[in-house]
Amino acid sequence: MNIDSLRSEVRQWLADHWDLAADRAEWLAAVVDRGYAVPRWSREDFGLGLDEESAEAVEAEFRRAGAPGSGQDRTNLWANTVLAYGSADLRQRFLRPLLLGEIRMCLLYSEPGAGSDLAGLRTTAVPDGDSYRVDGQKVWTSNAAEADYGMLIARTDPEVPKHRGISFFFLPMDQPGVTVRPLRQMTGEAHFNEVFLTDARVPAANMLGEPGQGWRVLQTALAYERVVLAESNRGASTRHAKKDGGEVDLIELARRHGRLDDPVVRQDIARVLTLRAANRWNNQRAQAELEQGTSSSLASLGKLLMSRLLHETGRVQTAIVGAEAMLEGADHPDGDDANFAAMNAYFTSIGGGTDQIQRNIIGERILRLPKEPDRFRDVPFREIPKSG
Amino acid sequence: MNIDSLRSEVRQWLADHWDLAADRAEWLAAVVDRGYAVPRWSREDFGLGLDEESAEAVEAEFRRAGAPGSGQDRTNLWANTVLAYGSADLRQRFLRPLLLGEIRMCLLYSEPGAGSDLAGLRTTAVPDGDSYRVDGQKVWTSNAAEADYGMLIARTDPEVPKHRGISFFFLPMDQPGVTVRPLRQMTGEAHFNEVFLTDARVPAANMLGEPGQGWRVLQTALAYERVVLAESNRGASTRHAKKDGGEVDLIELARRHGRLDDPVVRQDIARVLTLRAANRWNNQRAQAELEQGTSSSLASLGKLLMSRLLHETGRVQTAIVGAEAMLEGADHPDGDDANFAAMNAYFTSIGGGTDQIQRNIIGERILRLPKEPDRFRDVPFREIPKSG
Amino acid sequence: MTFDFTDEQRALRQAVRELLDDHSAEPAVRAAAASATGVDQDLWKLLAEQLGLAGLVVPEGCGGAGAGPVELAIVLEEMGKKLFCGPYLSSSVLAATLLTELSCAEFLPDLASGQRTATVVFAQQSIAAGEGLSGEQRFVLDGATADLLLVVAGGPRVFAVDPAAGGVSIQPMSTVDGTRRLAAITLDDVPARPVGDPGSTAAAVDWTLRTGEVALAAEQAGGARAALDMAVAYARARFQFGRAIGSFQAIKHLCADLLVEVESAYSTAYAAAWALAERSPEATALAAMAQAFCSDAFVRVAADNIQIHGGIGFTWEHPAHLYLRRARSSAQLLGDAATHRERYLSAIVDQG
Amino acid sequence: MTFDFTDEQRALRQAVRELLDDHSAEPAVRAAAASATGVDQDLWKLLAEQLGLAGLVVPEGCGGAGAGPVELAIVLEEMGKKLFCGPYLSSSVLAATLLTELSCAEFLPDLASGQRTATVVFAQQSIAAGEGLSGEQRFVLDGATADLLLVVAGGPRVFAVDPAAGGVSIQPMSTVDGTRRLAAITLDDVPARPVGDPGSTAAAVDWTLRTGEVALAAEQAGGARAALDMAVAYARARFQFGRAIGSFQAIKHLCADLLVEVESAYSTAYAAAWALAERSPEATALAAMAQAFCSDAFVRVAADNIQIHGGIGFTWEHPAHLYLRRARSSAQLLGDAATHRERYLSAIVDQG
Repeated sequence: MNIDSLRSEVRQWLADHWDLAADRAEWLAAVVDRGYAVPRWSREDFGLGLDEESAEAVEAEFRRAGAPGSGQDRTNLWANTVLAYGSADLRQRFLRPLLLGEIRMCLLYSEPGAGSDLAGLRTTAVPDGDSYRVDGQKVWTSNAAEADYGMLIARTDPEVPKHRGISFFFLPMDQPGVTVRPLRQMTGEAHFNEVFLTDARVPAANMLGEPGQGWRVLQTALAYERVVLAESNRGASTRHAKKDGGEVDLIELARRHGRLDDPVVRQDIARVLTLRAANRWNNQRAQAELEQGTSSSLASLGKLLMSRLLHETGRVQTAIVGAEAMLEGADHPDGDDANFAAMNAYFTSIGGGTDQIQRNIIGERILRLPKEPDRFRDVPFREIPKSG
Repeated sequence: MNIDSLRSEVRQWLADHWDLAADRAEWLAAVVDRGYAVPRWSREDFGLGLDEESAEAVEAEFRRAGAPGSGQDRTNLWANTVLAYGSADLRQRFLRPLLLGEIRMCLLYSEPGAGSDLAGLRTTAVPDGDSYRVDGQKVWTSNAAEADYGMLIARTDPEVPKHRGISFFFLPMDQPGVTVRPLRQMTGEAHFNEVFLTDARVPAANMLGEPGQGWRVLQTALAYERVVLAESNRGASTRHAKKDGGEVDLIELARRHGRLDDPVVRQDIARVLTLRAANRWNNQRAQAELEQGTSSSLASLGKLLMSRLLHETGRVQTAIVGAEAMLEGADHPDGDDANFAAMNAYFTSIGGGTDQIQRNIIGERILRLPKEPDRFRDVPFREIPKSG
Repeated sequence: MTFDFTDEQRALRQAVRELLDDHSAEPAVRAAAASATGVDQDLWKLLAEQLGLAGLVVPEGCGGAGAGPVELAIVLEEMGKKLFCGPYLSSSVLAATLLTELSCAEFLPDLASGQRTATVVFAQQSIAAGEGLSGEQRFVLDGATADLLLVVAGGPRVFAVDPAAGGVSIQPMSTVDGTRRLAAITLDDVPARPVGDPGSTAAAVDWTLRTGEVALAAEQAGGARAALDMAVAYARARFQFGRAIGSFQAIKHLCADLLVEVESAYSTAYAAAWALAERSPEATALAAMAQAFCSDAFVRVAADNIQIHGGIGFTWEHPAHLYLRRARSSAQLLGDAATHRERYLSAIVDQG
Repeated sequence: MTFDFTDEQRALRQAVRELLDDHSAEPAVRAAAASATGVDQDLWKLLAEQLGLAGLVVPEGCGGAGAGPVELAIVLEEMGKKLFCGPYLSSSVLAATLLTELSCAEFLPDLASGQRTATVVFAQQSIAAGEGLSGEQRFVLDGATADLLLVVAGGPRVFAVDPAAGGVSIQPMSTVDGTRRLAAITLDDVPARPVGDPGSTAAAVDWTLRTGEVALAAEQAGGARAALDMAVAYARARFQFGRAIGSFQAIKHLCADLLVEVESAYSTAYAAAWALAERSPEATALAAMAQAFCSDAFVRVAADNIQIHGGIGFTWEHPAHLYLRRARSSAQLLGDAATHRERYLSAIVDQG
């Protein structure tokens, strides 16, 4: 089928079925059954086996209609991971419910002792009959309290080098061994949780990939997560949503505070607006390169530049509002915003890989500078020095 | 003898002997013979065996009178190194002439391949009868063309770890194996030289310390060099001497260029003047701590702050003079100064240990942060990877 | 300036440090910050009664220690390190200095003993001097807890106002830094007693502000030092990739740069304190310079401390953000860094 | 804006790159920089005759290629990478654009063929329009080598002046960047021919300046890219402590930050070029933004390139300083970054 007729077909189907008032579950079921949820996947896996261009056309029609549910073969982190590494049994049990949004998920990756060095994780999973016994602590988990399952990485073999002793599981969250505690951020918000795993259990059948292959599974999952992040490209917080795509209007802010005539403030504002524009254009270029199939080095820069932009924005907001930056709360929205911006910028410069780790990645993967020598590459995890 | 009578004695001696019009060589001979050149040294070594406080009193009287030649036990890098590590023969041959300034010296330390990693030097000294044969290249040598001897570090054993295979020599410069070529800096000036050593010879008797002990000798020499630098605390160039202790008067410059009313320029100037003041006060504190015998961590910071100050000064001079910063030469002194300042700042941020090395030192020696693991600590020099 | 302390000054620092180590540890600070008033009353009592710090700069004749700006800087630096919670800056620095400069003996003994506290309401622009005072002033330091308001009205003239008097309305402002409290004060035809000689008021107010700037600068320098110490300790103890993170240049070099900031902040603060102590003609310029530099330095160090800590530094439970909040609030309290830099430059340009 | 080039644009870049790789290597640049005129005449001929670049933006009817700002940016970016020496910016960009915008066909064929070069003397403030022109203008780009001076006098009006005419005095200025020449031009009652329609002159001059800003921004972006490439290559090849210095975070992280600068400079330059090509209402703002950002970025990258090189980068023999000189000179050529940032902000504030 050529693209144009595919396009008309999808358009017609949407015209026949899509209704803003439709029940979401029913609608998603219809999309999944029709194959539009994952058009690139094979027909055995709820897809249509379409090539990229055709699949893009299907997604475009859904976007045009404002209908959700398509393109999950790009954006559904959970389903993609199951498809890539799940056994036939796991695919059977999880794929369709994940596409329908019936199973809620969370990520059990980071640990208090394993942040930048994620592979240094210390949560253990020890075989015990048909299941594994899991002990350890995870952190920075969103939606932990609501999730049915967590994508868990845990150490199954401490006697091999750290990357090789990790396995990847779908851990049931609703069990006595799992305790969730909200984690309050320095901004006062609580978007994340700590998850304590004490004699928690996960069936051996819920392992994705082979034992010790978990790091590779994780890389796939992380790649899909980056796609999701790029799609949404939004901060963690909705508390301080701004007009104009979430960006504070510094000119208006300066005008309101009588600072728009201050030459120093004007230089500051111009710098921030320039960084914003550069970041936007860099992202456009990255998008264009990705669409042409050129691997884009620009995509990796975005997070670093965004971090700089957010910190700089917080600084300039503070400079503009002056004394009001000592205040917070709804009575002082501009001061509150300035403080939130300045503090929440660390969400980006630390979360999802610190700026420092990001510079390593850019230096090594894009600029091809050599890695630092790693003395522990071939050392069993058990023997690697750890925090006291 | 108590300090006061020592003081009177020196004062009287100076009154009797010091004459601004005196021949410098004769004067120095008199100072050396009297023991005032190196009052802390023992009487066998031209000194008076004085304690620190008494020696300081001698120096103070010389300073009062404006007479040179005293305190060389602190400031004469060459003589101190010979005293600390020279054999009886070397002390006999070199000490007195060095105190009299009869022997001119230069430093043969850095190499094109050994800058930050000075211990990675590749110049070799191979025993050959009563002497060593020296081959290699040195760089950043001041006064190489005028010098009688060079303090040379060279590798005498490539089969041991790098710090342990180095020896320290007084190399005669006036010989066919030594070729000196002026090295032009990016500013256009030429204060330094490259020194090519091709089958150069140094008597084995001219070695300071034992074979393989050169790194330790060097540390002593470098410590004295730092004292000298702290005494002089002057840049490499006299071409662009400024009033007020070599510091450009930014306020006057801004006034002259009609920029003193520009709020952005005013912030810039205030920042630079603050850094200058902070640097001055930090140095005062360091001096006070040293005088109290407390080891000063502040001294190490000075070079890093000076580097930042010089770069920042160059930037602000440029901002002030504007278009004239495109020009150089005597017809455009302010533009010329701005360019020289901006470029010559690298003399400080690179020379004598780059800012990066300086931050390592501060991090490790003052803040007690751990060193980076060095894979090659125990590896023979021959096996260490080197630049292509 | 030798940056050399007397034995008495060293002993003072030691005493303050010991008291605060015992009584201003993180739980105490968090409790004060979360309390209604932001004041740790027990600590205030100890400080006043045990060390006599409330009257540090109050003349001996009024029950104080008659100390000067250098002693003040020492105390504030130590307080800054521990995020001390209490009306020291408002009452023992600003109010005590103002009353002392105005040669007003009436309130000083009570301030010196710490039994009462006062704050200065700098309201030259917003409140006119007259029989009854009227007007509004926001951002009054410790305005909601002070027992006495010293209102600097236009003129300038200083008036003593009883916060409980009719026509006085005091509204606490919600501060981002719970350890530093501000209030909005509204006066509606409040009867007020003039304080001090009108002829010396302008100079007294000016000197009070300079003293406040230097005291705050010292506090900021102390806060910056503590934040750096925290960062360095973590960089030594935290292992990733089998190494202490402080062995990585990304962290090590950042810490080295921060040390330059911290030491320079200390230098500027104490240089200004000595200038003030000597009533040097440079004092005004140096106070502004110190206030600008220390504001930036503390904000930078407190902020980078969070980055060095990574995820844990982004949590509410970790104390890193307490220092950032204090740093951000201090950087605005007496005017922002750019304003002080401009004041500094104006001062030295005028001096020629 | 898609940042997507046509096949023709790609081919143009490739052709320029190959020519400059062959003829604008370091020795050629050093020779030109040390020469009397600063111009590599052989390269200029090749560029004009072989690639027709002298007439890139000259209308086809006047012997040019009729190309636009994006093509110009491509050419300038490649020239910036190789520190191209010649009157391209003065003659092929500024003069050609001005004459084109003034619809003045008279000189364009000669400029397009490269047989003659011209420069624009922006002298609105210093030279009054009249029968005979008198006044002085400094910092005239390639003023000492141009065959034709287009003097923008107050009004503005544009006059064609023969540099060999009586009353014209041209003094080369000693530039810190030998690859970029400037002259001081003095006119003493010089007979001059007005060029173009007075009614369209202001707009033409304005457009010429915007085009120059974008062309220069692209050149700076190219220079920054080349300086970073040099730094990265050295960081890979230079070993100290048994490791490539680029494996140390101090160098690696610096390079990563510089890459952000370089890519962002490219983005701002081409965004402005596209805006110009589309005659977008944003063009003025974006040209100013690009000029400000690219000035800072090139200076920063060229400067850090020297630091990354260490000692060897501080020598005259090493090419690193050639890029720093070019960067510093470019950052002032059409006004400094702060001025352009202010122009940018004014433009968008005015637009609302």
